[in-house]
Amino acid sequence: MKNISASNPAEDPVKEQAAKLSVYVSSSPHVHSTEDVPWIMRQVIYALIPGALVGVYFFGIPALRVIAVAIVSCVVMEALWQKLTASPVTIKDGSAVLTGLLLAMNLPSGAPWWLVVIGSLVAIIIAKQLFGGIGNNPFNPALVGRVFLLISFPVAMTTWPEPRSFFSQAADAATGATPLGALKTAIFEHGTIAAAPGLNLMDPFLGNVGGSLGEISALALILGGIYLIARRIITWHIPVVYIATVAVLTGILWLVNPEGYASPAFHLVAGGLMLGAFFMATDMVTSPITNTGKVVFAIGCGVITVVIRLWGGYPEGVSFAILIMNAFVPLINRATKPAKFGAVR
Amino acid sequence: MKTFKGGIHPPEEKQLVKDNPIVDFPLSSRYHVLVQQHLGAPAKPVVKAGDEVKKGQVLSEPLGFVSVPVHAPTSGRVREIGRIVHPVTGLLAPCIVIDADGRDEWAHGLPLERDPFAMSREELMDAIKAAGVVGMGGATFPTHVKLSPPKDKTIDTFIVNGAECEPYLSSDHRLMLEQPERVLKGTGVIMKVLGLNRATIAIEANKPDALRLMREKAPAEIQVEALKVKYPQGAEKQLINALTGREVPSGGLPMDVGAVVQNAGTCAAVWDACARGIPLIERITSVTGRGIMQPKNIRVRVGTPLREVIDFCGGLNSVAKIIFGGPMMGIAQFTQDIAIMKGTSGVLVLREEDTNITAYSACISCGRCVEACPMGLIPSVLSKLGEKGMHQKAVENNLLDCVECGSCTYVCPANRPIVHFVKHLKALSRAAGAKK
Amino acid sequence: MYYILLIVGAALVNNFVLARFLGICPFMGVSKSIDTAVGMSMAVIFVMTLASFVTWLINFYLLVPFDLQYLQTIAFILVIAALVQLVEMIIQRVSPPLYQALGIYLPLITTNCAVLGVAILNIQLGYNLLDACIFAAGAALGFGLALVIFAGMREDFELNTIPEAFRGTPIALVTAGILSLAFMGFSGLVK
Amino acid sequence: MISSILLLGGIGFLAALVLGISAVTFAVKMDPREQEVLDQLPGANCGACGYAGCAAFAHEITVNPEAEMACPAVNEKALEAISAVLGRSLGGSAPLIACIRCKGAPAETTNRYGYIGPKDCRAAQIVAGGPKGCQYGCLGLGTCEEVCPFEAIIMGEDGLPRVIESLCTGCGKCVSACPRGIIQLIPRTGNYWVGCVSKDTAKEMKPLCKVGCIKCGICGDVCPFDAITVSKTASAEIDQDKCQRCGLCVSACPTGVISALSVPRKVHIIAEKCKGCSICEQVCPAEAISGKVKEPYLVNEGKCIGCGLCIEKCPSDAIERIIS
Repeated sequence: MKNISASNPAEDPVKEQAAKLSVYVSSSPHVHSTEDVPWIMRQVIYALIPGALVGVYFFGIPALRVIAVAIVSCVVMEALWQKLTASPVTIKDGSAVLTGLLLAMNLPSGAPWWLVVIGSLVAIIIAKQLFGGIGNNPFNPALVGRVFLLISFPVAMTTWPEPRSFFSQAADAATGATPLGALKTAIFEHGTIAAAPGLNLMDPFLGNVGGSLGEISALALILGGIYLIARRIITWHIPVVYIATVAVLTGILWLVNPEGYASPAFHLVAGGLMLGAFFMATDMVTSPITNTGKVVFAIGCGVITVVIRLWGGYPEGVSFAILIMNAFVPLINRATKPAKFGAVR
Repeated sequence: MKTFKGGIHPPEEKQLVKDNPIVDFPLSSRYHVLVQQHLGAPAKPVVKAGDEVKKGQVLSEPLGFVSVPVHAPTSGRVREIGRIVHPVTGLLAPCIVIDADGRDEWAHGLPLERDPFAMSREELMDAIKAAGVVGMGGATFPTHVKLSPPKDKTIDTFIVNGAECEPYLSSDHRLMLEQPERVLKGTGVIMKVLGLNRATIAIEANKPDALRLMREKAPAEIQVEALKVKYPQGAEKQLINALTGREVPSGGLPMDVGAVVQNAGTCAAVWDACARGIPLIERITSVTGRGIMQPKNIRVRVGTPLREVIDFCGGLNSVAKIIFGGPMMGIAQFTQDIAIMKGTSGVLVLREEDTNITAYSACISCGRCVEACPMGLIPSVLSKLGEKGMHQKAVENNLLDCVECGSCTYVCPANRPIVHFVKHLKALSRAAGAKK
Repeated sequence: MYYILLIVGAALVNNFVLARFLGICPFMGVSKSIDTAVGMSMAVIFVMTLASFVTWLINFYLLVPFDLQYLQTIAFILVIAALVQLVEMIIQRVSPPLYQALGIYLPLITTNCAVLGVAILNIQLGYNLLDACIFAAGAALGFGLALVIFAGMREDFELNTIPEAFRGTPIALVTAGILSLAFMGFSGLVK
Repeated sequence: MISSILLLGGIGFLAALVLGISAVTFAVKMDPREQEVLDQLPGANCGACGYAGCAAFAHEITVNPEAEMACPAVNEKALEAISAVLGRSLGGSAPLIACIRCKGAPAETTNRYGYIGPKDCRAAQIVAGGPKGCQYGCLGLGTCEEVCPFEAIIMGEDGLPRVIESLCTGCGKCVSACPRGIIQLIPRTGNYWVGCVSKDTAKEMKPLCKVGCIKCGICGDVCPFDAITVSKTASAEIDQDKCQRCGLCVSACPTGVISALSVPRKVHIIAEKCKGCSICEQVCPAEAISGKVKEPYLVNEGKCIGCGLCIEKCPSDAIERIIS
């Protein structure tokens, strides 16, 4: 058989030539949603801005410096690694910027520049690129960076500058304790929370407390979180269930023994719970795929957080809890596969 | 409003062509009729170069039950039997070329005048098969096969699919608006074949004019249902689920839950075949997209060269992709040297900014595909398995349940060609199965 | 409560693999798939608990009365080796695929530092017989937990694009390191 | 002293007793030869034998006396060893090597469209039949390289795969992976193949590829052994059984589509069989054989061109072909 053209002989050879357009061919579908990875990363960064701004307001220029150093070093680190390994440079997708920002928000504002750079190195190179870059990392890179620093440089990582208004910069850098740290010390030394100084709720809610520069204001973080949920970047499952689990567990203990345990409201606003629940635990790469899985994951995070906060050696357990649950994600994903359409029931 | 679980909401883009009345495509000078225009066993040409043929004359005879003939779209002379690019496989396939004589004369005795409701079930089935009717939504599965369920299956539901959930396309919409009688009478014939006394016509709610008209014209035994606007509302299994709540079992067919679904265009073709003996030689096609100058709904003969169709619609504007079918499940073409087929529900020309030609990146496990999947699968895992060619693991992950609707790929922020991976894995799995 | 703390302490806080770094060899070797990891965990739970039971008896009813504590290590190894041999025979009979999958790592439990470690720790920490068995079960549970989550992650690595130089054991070691970091969060929880 | 000996001995005895009893109760019949066979197999678990990995095949061939040697990747030494272990001679197939039957590098060929999708030939093939203009030619996306368990195929700079002959075991994984069916296994002792499988006529091929087989039939005409089949509707085909490796076709082909293995083939004289008749020395066109009459002759491998004339002439069957 002869190969023939399905076009009838054209009168005009020029037209024939013009019609030979180069076209693209791919598998269906041929249209695509406009929401791509850089867009998602941008949204998360926008959502983090209120929290970061509160940090800068209360801790001043040093906080801004930590944020800048973290973002720049993360991006440079990623670009450098990808250049050296001759793989495509993906810094434009914004994930390195986001990792840098999240890392900075998990550091005390007084962190020296080298500490931030080491944190970035661990986060980008060890926790992300060694595993194959974006999408392949089993652990949240920013958290790995933070936990690494916390264990390697405990003093630098727990020196918390006192919050001040941005406009009343005093020359000296007074340091103090975080609310959770003060609580732990009080229980450790006196056996009761009554000894903890000033367990008010308003200051940690607004951000007028010591702590990592991005975790201090529950309000700003909740606003960012609501933006993410409204934008459908994250679902409500992880933050709501995580926070609820912490509230329920601490609430039960508080009802049983209000002398020995702080109120659930305090546990919600203090420490890194809001930052963790809205921004760290919801990291898409390192959280379960299905909504059921997300609920299981969030309950696990909540339980471990409370266990470490109340009975562990560290005053704060959010970072550890999320990292540990990150490791469970493959198992959770296997256990919570959605029911397929038409499954025999 | 009735619907199913999962799905997506892509921009509909139907405004480009939905209000354009159907126009007749003028007679062409030469037709290229592919021998294989259906899903199933091949057919064999029964004419040879030099033969005189009349409009509606049989050009090929089916080899096997799951096979249908093709017919001459006009009168003329068979120029040759050669090979042209098949729009579905992209490879060269046998085709019968007919030089039109311009008289457009019907084959002897056509069209007939008969009352299908006076015919027996067997006679109707024979008429449908002889007319070469296939599923006109794009799947091109022979209709007579779908209408002959095995003895052990009882059919209690017949659904006419007028959902037309693919963005851009409006051919079924125009058909229902302009020729509601053909659709309704065809529905009646199929009800008779299936031995049912009721049927449902399902239309997405974005076609209120068609819904209104159908409700007005439909006899009491045919119910018209509005469906929620969501893709893939017109997919067989999702449609049945939305209307009856039944789930076609995994690996099963609609007949396993007592349902038969036929496209609205197919119903019209069944009416022509049974009442007038006219074979499937023309269809209604939406020529649309921002890459074409004048989007039109055309009534076009099977075998018309695509190049002429594009010229008829004002030519190309700027083109990145030419697609047979809709944007979600249609097949991209690389040349205009192809011909319209029985299953060509649309010719879609997309500009570069309407489509997606960026490279894909790693899966970020966002879970959007899981939300979108109407079949309850985990497309992200399938795509990763596809990257590694691990087809056995993919089958364990319900690969074979995928209907390739493209919802997952549409929402994937990493641009991953998940459907392509699925097709790839299915091919690997088939090849491995064939080897054993 | 005491026993719960004992188990939690052995399983999480002082996890044998992630905090005490014992039993790394099977941890790396049989964590490539969840199924074998579960099988291995079962075998280790069985061997550890039984070994603790037997070695405790041997220590306090044979070695101590005869003043032969200096034979502790060799006597324990002997007993553990015999137990492992027994488990091996049973698994080979009961589940040949598991036997195949575990491969060399099954006989290696013989000299698995985790098993010997738990036996010696029992004596050092002065546990009574019940304590010792529960402690061993907890430790084995912790080992199994670490092994199974690790296997889950490594199964997922199969689908990832890890740089070639880090595929296999290198990335497993990095992961184990990070996991170990995470488990340090439990420090100070018990004692 | 005594007590420690007694104690350890006692424990040991007890353990031995328990183990002895359970060895009987839990006995599993296992053929020790299985492991020995397994040790000889390549261990790549490529599956070319049709079993689920080397261990499964080792089991099959050990327990089933009918089983043939199905592993194509096993070398001769290992084959002998396995035969010895199993006590029966296993006729292995002649060692094979993969050859790429397309020379249409991107520079020589045209494309039909811009392909967007996974970098896998099999995936590209299912979208409109692949972007290559010639529907028989190499798609060049490197699936053969990807599937080769022995890293014996690499994608060359020209965009075509290349077989590294020293590494190829002839397992055939690439053959089944290639969607275009352009990889073929030929005997390692064979030498020539036609680097094209196109069924297009010269005219149809012209706009698509500059280096394909144009079905001119010259190779068939020059072949003195009638080993080449030519046809108008298929590329020339070399019958490896008939081919005597004279190489005439290579120089005669107008498009240079006939290729040769690059590994030089040599001959080797088996000293025990050689009677020292000197015939080989006389027929050798390359003066690569020398020796004293009545003593075993020697081949200078540097000079040997592997023509094989000596093999045909040797009266005592003392010369064999080897792969250098």
